[in-house]
Amino acid sequence: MNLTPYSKVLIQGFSEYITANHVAQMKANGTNLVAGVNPGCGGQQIYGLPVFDLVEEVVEQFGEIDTTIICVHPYQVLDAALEAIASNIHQLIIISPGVPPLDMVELLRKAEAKETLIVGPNSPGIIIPGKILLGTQPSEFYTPGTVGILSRSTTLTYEIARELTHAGLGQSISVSIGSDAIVGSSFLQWLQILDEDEATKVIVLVGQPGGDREEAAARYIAEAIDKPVVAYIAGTQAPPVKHWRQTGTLAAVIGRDPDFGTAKNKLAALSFARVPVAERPSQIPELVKKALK
Amino acid sequence: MNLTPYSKVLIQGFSEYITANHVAQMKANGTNLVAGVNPGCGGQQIYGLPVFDLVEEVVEQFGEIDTTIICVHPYQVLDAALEAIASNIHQLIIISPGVPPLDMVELLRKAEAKETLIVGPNSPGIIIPGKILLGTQPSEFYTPGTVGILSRSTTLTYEIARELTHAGLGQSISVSIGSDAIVGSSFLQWLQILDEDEATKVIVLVGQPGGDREEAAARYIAEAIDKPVVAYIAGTQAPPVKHWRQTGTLAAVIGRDPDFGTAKNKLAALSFARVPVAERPSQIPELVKKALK
Amino acid sequence: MDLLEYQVKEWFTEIGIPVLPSQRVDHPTDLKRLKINYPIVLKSQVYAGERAKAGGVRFVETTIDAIAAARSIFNLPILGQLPEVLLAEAKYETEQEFYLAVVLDTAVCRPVLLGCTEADDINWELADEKMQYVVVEQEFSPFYARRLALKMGLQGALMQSISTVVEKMYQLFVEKDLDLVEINPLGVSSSGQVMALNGNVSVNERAIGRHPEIAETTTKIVNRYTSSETVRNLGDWDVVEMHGKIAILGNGAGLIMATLDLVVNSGGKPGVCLNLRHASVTETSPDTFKSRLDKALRNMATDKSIQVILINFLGSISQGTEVSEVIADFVESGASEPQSFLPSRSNGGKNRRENFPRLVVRLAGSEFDKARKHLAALKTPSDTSIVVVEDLDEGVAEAVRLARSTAYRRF
Amino acid sequence: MDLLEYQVKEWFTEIGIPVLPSQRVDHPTDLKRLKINYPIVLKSQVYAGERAKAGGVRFVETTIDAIAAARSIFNLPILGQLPEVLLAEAKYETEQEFYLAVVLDTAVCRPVLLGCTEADDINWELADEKMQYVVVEQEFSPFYARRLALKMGLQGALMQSISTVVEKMYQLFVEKDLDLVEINPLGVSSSGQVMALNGNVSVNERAIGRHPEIAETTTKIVNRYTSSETVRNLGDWDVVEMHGKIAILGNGAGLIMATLDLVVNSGGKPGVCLNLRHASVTETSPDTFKSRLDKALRNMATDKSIQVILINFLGSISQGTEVSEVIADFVESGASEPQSFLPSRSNGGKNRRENFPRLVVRLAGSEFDKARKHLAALKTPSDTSIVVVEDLDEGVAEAVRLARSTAYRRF
Repeated sequence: MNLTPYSKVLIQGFSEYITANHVAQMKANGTNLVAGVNPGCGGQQIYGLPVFDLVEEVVEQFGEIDTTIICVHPYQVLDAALEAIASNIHQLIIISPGVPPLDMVELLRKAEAKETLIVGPNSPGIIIPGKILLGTQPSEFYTPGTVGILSRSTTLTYEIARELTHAGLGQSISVSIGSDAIVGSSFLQWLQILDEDEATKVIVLVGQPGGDREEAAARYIAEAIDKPVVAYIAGTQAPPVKHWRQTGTLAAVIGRDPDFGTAKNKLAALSFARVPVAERPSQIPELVKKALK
Repeated sequence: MNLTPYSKVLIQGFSEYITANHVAQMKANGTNLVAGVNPGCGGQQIYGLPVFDLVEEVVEQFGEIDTTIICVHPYQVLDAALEAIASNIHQLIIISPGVPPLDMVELLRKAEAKETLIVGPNSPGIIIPGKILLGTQPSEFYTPGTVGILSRSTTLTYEIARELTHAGLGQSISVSIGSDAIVGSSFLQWLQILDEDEATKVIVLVGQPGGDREEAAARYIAEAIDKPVVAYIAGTQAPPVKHWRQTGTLAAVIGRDPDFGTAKNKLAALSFARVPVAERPSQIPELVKKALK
Repeated sequence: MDLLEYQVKEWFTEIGIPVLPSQRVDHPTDLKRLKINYPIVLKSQVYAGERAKAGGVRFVETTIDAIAAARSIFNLPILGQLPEVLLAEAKYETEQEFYLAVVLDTAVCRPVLLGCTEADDINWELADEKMQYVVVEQEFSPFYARRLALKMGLQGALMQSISTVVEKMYQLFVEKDLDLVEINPLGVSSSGQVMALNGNVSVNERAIGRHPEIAETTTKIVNRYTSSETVRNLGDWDVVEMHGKIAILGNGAGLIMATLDLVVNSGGKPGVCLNLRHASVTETSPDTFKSRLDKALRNMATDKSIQVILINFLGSISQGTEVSEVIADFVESGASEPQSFLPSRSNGGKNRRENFPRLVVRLAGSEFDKARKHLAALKTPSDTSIVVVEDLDEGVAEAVRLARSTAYRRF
Repeated sequence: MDLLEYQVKEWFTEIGIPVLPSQRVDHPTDLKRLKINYPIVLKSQVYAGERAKAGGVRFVETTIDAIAAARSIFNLPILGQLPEVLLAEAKYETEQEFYLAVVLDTAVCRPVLLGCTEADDINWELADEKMQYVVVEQEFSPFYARRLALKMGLQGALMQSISTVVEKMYQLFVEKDLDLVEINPLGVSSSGQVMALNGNVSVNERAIGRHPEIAETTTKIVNRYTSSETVRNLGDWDVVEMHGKIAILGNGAGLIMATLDLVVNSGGKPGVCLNLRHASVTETSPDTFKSRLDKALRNMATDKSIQVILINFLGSISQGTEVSEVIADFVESGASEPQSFLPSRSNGGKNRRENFPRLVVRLAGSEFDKARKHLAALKTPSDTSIVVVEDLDEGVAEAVRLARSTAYRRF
């Protein structure tokens, strides 16, 4: 992970997933945005950034790029990501939602072989309040501090940051791994990173129905995480999704556990791992304070 | 390269490209053939070898395999090779001719990423006389010695070995990189290996029309090879192939050199690199003896 | 999004998976022009897995019997669905029946091959013992399929013919961007010939945009699980369908669910919950946040059970500043032109003003500073003001209070 | 193996590369049923690149002119080929013309994208300065195509439309296992619209076996470069066609070429040189070494210019021990049943014995020990013995000597 303010950052694609405001916020938060890539627009300026047709042109002009923020059309994400990897960029944050899952499978095979970190797709990215913003997280809800937020939602993540900030609890980092069915980095990877991160004293894990990421995280917390963790799961009252296939994992097929993917299942796993769970976002600061004692 | 008699060797596929005689010869020459893989024939014995359905079953039973000799139908070579790579086999010798070139492109991309040596396709493999035979080279024409033969032909390679043996010149190794348009290992790689090989005192390079492998080898010999090299190019009197496309390399397209791929071109390159060239196979021993002085 | 059996079998044929000779039957009299030899089996083309038990599958030996059976199947609803089409298929003598599938596993982020030497009535409780699987770690190659067949305990020619079928299933899976392709059962005859007797295919909805040929097949299927017209009108939007009085609109699925939980936990009953997302996802609906908000509000207003609309927006919306305009337009058009958003169900003469839902708008973030002021000043057609708050708990409490206290009933 | 322009354009259409409306013309009168508007261009469907200069391309404005032009093109041989088909195509106004290609580079073992902003009359001597290329190092992704378009100096919308065409060319290249796909020229109109005006496709011969649809198209093409019937009868075998008296048969291309060189350098003239290989390569011809040897011998015996057949086998042949049997059969059938291997050209009454070619057989390796003895004892129909040797130089010397000394002429 290279998340220092000096690391060089690129934006690929200027679709509706990223606005002038997002770009301005990134700059205001210390991100060293050097350029944008938008095929066919080489030579233009977009949101104050010089725009190129190819990633390799940016590398040629500015030297090695650390992180790229991908906002192209979902069907072009695979191409943009492969282009970034071919230009030796090792951190990819994919903002675009709705990438076809088999494109992600192909990308992840490649990324694993090339030791590339993929955050997203359908992720607002990463913020280290006061230091760097990689993505579209609204910095106004954040303030520097010691709480690490780990989530796969977008606005729900901001909601929780806002509650923490209002309660006087700043954040060391906030990461959303993305809310698509298949995403790059996992809760497990980030739990490990936050466990080792000196600035982080307590971790808030935010979950929602679908898949079994929260269950896997709960098991990992019990086994390997030393720092205190507080959780919140949205959707405890939501009706179950109708088809197991929509959450399509092997566990959902074999065994066909009727509770697979439900908030209920996630709450049970967290309880088993002795992770305190907030009933509502506004209850999180209270639990965090308790954990910090 | 692991070419010791103790290294474990597997055969994938029992097509017409490999006979009982070939298998017997390999065994007689010290090759540690442990098993064969032929899907659908698991549990049988072929040519005295236990046969399995999958490569991974062989690895499970015999431990890590060093080399596999692939003799499946040309259209199944890619699958067999990927299966071998997935089972961590790092030396693949492909006997089968006629593999579709785009399958080879795919395989080579994978092999490069996994640091796997591919010899062939359309290659009779490697022999170190008296030590190991990996492939279908007929050992009767060989005798241990200090001449390294490097070729992309099959029977022409044996012809030259036979001439050397008759002249009392034994061989340290003989490798045919394969006569298909796209092959794995190159003359350059093998020139380097033979240059470093202590048993080899002189290298005989055997070429034929098509492509520009011999030209590249000539340049490399002039630049980087310390040991003496003697060459022979077949096809100096053969009519030129009609289409540059059949030799389809970039050099053949750009520039469209009318001599591209011809024996004439190869002879010129070797002459430029001051490599002595034999006029006929039977003249090679004479040149080798001169080089050894 | 699932296909019907006869569509699945058309795909199987194209890709080379063996299926029996069959014929689509749109009307019982089609059976008079049958090109398959009797005995045949007639199958109701519905999405329910239980159709055989429900009587949707019948074996017949003559044309007369076939027509009678077809008439009864056309009139037999299965899990609420009446078939539009039947499939007439040759009969097949099987010695064994297998289950085969390729499914995308979102936990390992890879496709998984599944196989079992039991089929049809798989006891899924015990399936983890009998079901074999292979994760397709790297690019697929046929050896993954052989690995599955061997794990299933097969050998020799049968091992190879099963792995060939799995290969073709995988090819279909990738070509068509599927979430699932399943053969259940795969029949094996006494001579070892294999035949896909029934199959399921689930198309990934996000990839349909790049498969025009599939988009055509599936347009009919989209709405089959929704009961309310309001939800149907929203097409492939991100909707949770519930039946309470409080509709919820938000940007982001997690936030919508958190809001829904809060409403329930505060004693309220959520109605339709709609995610307007942050931006448009698919090319097939090139819309904007603004247009989605407008459409959503007008749709909800047609649902008479909705008494309160709770809007919860926070963070970055590309057209954040225009949110208040859209809401203002909605409120004004409700006041002046009641017909405009009630095209079909309006009962003309009534005074719509009293039936206008109450609005609770929670807006968090500096982007909404102007919008908050603007909205707080508006009046709805029923002459009530719009409740504008910044805090989520407060917004939920207001919505629940309003839903409880609304004395009127909307008609 | 190359396709004709009209076949190439069918493929372009399928894959989505823009081509002009066109129609295949099998006969001049087809032009009466033309569905394209005049003016049109009529193009001879031959394999020669130079057909425009040779008069094989004509612009016409009316049906009468078109029919007359078609008649003359149908009768105009270009590089020895008469067209079986013409292509009638709409006319297109271009502002610029580009060259685009995807070719398999056997030196770097990768496909290469090629592009040039000149077309048609590319000066290939200077092309390495103007021709741009991109090696497709890893799996193709559209950014490789954009890289080419940028290298060609294009930008904006034109850069994107060119890269889209290259993407589709690459897709075709992979789907059909091609060695080359070329658009020359690609026309660009004043509005920036692109159009493939002419195209070449070269199919890889080794991959045809897995493309049944291509195999059909190409069966006609196989033999177009061969002039002798003997060679044509051998279909897609590994043949070098020369016109001397000494036919060469061997196992392995390199060895055949070495033998050919030796024959020439010893003052002999090689005739057909045929590689029997070691084993069968393609599924389309599931034959054995033995059957290939048999067929080759019988074919060569029909070629009256061949006076000596020099057979050179060494090393491992799966059916090595049967080589002498096949040769013996050949010799015997020549003696007793002259018709058997001369089906069409035999002039019945003649005594074939005198016309039987001399045989020099070089067999090296212990595998052939038995064969050597067996063959040395045989007599050919012309009552001469078969020369059997172990050494290559000796075999060549014998063959050259025999070709020189044969007093008879075969008829």
